[in-house]
Amino acid sequence: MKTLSIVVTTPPYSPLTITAINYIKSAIALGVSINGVFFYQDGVINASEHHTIPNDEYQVLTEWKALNKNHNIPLHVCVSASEKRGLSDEITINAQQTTNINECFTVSGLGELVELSTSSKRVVQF
Amino acid sequence: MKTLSIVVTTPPYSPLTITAINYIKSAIALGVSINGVFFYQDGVINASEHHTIPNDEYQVLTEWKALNKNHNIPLHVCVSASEKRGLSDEITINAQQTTNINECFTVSGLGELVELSTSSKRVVQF
Amino acid sequence: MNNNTKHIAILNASAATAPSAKDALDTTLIYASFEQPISLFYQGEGVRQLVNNQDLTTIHVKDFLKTMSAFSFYDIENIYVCENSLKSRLLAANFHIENVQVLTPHEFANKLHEHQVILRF
Amino acid sequence: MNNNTKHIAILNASAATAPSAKDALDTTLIYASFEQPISLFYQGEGVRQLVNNQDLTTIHVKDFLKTMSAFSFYDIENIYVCENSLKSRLLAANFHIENVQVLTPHEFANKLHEHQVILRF
Amino acid sequence: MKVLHLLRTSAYNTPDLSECLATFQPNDQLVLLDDGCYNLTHVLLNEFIENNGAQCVSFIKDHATARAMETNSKSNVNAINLDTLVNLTFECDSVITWQ
Amino acid sequence: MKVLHLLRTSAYNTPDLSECLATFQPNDQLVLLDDGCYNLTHVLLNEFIENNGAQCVSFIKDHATARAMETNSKSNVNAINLDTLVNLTFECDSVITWQ
Repeated sequence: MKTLSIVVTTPPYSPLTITAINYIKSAIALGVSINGVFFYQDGVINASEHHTIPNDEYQVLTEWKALNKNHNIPLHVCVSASEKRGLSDEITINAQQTTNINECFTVSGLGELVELSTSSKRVVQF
Repeated sequence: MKTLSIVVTTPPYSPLTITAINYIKSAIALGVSINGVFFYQDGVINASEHHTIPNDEYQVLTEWKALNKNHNIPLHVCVSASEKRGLSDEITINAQQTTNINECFTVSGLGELVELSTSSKRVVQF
Repeated sequence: MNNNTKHIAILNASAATAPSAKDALDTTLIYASFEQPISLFYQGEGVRQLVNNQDLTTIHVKDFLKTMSAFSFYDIENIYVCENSLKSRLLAANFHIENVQVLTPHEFANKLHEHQVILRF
Repeated sequence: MNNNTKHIAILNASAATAPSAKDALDTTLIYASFEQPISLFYQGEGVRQLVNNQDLTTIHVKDFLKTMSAFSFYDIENIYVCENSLKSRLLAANFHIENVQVLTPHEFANKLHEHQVILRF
Repeated sequence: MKVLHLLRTSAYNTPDLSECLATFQPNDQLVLLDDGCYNLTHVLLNEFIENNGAQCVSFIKDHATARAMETNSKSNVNAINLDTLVNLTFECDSVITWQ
Repeated sequence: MKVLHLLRTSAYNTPDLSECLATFQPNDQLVLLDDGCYNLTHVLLNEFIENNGAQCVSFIKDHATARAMETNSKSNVNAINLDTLVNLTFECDSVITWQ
């Protein structure tokens, strides 16, 4: 069984992120099992609930959501990298607890990267 | 009259941003009038209401707020660069209109950069 | 807008695939639409923005380079490219827009020095 | 945690002042705390992380390099630096941590090839 | 062990290609993707190919086409797609991304 | 017109120093700040200083100290602080930031 984990460090507005998504899609089509995607550094911006990309451009968030929902790929965002960039699932707005991270993403610690590294045949950083 | 506008393109977690702040403080101390700071590219992350920096590290947001409040320096964040990074003063959470941009910052278009360029003796990009 | 017109230079240092290339173009068009005299400089990897026959749609990126054909509409006529940057990349002076002036590094530096505001992306 | 132990390499390519240097260190310490065999490689500008007498507090940056003195506590004993990267920067092998092994590019490449997971920051 | 090197930057902009080649060993594979395709005409890569042959170097065809590099390059490096890259990932023992 | 060049990156990592020097003219000023201080020992800068003298080059003292570069460098380039940099900003006619 070919298993793979992916580390994404590039933001949603970079073509480098499109490459990562297309690589994952190819891997799925070839029967590779994706154990998870770990978003680190600027990669965490992909998980932002509110980032907007013009309609006529590649919709990165839509693609990540589809990978999560249609292929059950866990999407982990690093908690410390997120907090540095204003992203959190525990923010308070108007005295209400809320989140600005899309629901398809799980806020995780770096320990999850260790788990993904040891449980997968290959780790590829994008 | 020495007038200056500053363009900041670096994020709050970069030492490059600390340099920009210290340069502005030096300019103020020397009697230079700062017409405004324009945050562009990753610079807009400085305006995030929710970005967190550990207590024992340099508090970039606190410094920007002080420059705005104590020295009346307008802090403009580029609207399109902000939206790409999930920052907006018109987001809807739980059916309520809200913002995730700190109140010391003004959401502006690139036209503001033109205004700052023409009204200042010098423009310095950081 | 105050009347103090400045000569603005946008120094392009990023390939077309870098997000900053689009930022530089947006900035250019805004200065132009506010009728500020603006010049474009392409140096280093920035020269790749001018190369003919690129097709960003192949990598699912919107082809914002097409917008550069509107430069003449915006009266953007000062477009300079560094000859050495082309040569070191084995690139011919074959561009997808008109009126690009290929300058020696010395001429390029001279032109750049005529501007009061210089932003580099 | 599953039992499939991997040999992990963190390849450091950024100077101490780059945010990614801190990210690399955080990642290193996590792998170590989960008792994964981990090796550190310093190449290119990354070698600057090891240079003695730096003082990041001068530029108001928290001196995270001090944390590197905890490497022995975490049993991180494989610390390699590329000799050519030092030489081309005119840097002496004068480091602020112990047990750093200066390797020729060939030895450096050999060691790197012993690892199944390689992350570069 | 056999390493798959993914190069995503231009050697005109970063030292990544040079640092990558410094760690390259005979059984390794080098794939140029994204801006790494700009290296197809770079002297460092061409010297490497002269000394080691072109069979250990590939580039992603779409990534080169997007950058008008496919026609610019005269080297006989393999044009591959992402499916081939996925297969290479498992044929090699580990991956280093130079970006 | 006199240009103030602010160099914030290391020539070991980016082509900024080389692109900066290509546009440099006799009355210009070059200030190394942030990682630009790493250039104090770089061959490109030292060649430039040999040909043009050290009086048109400065570095921010604190930025060099933080990086242990002040003692490493043997060039007699001016150590300045940010106040001096602000003054230079107005003594020159325009500013280019290389970062």
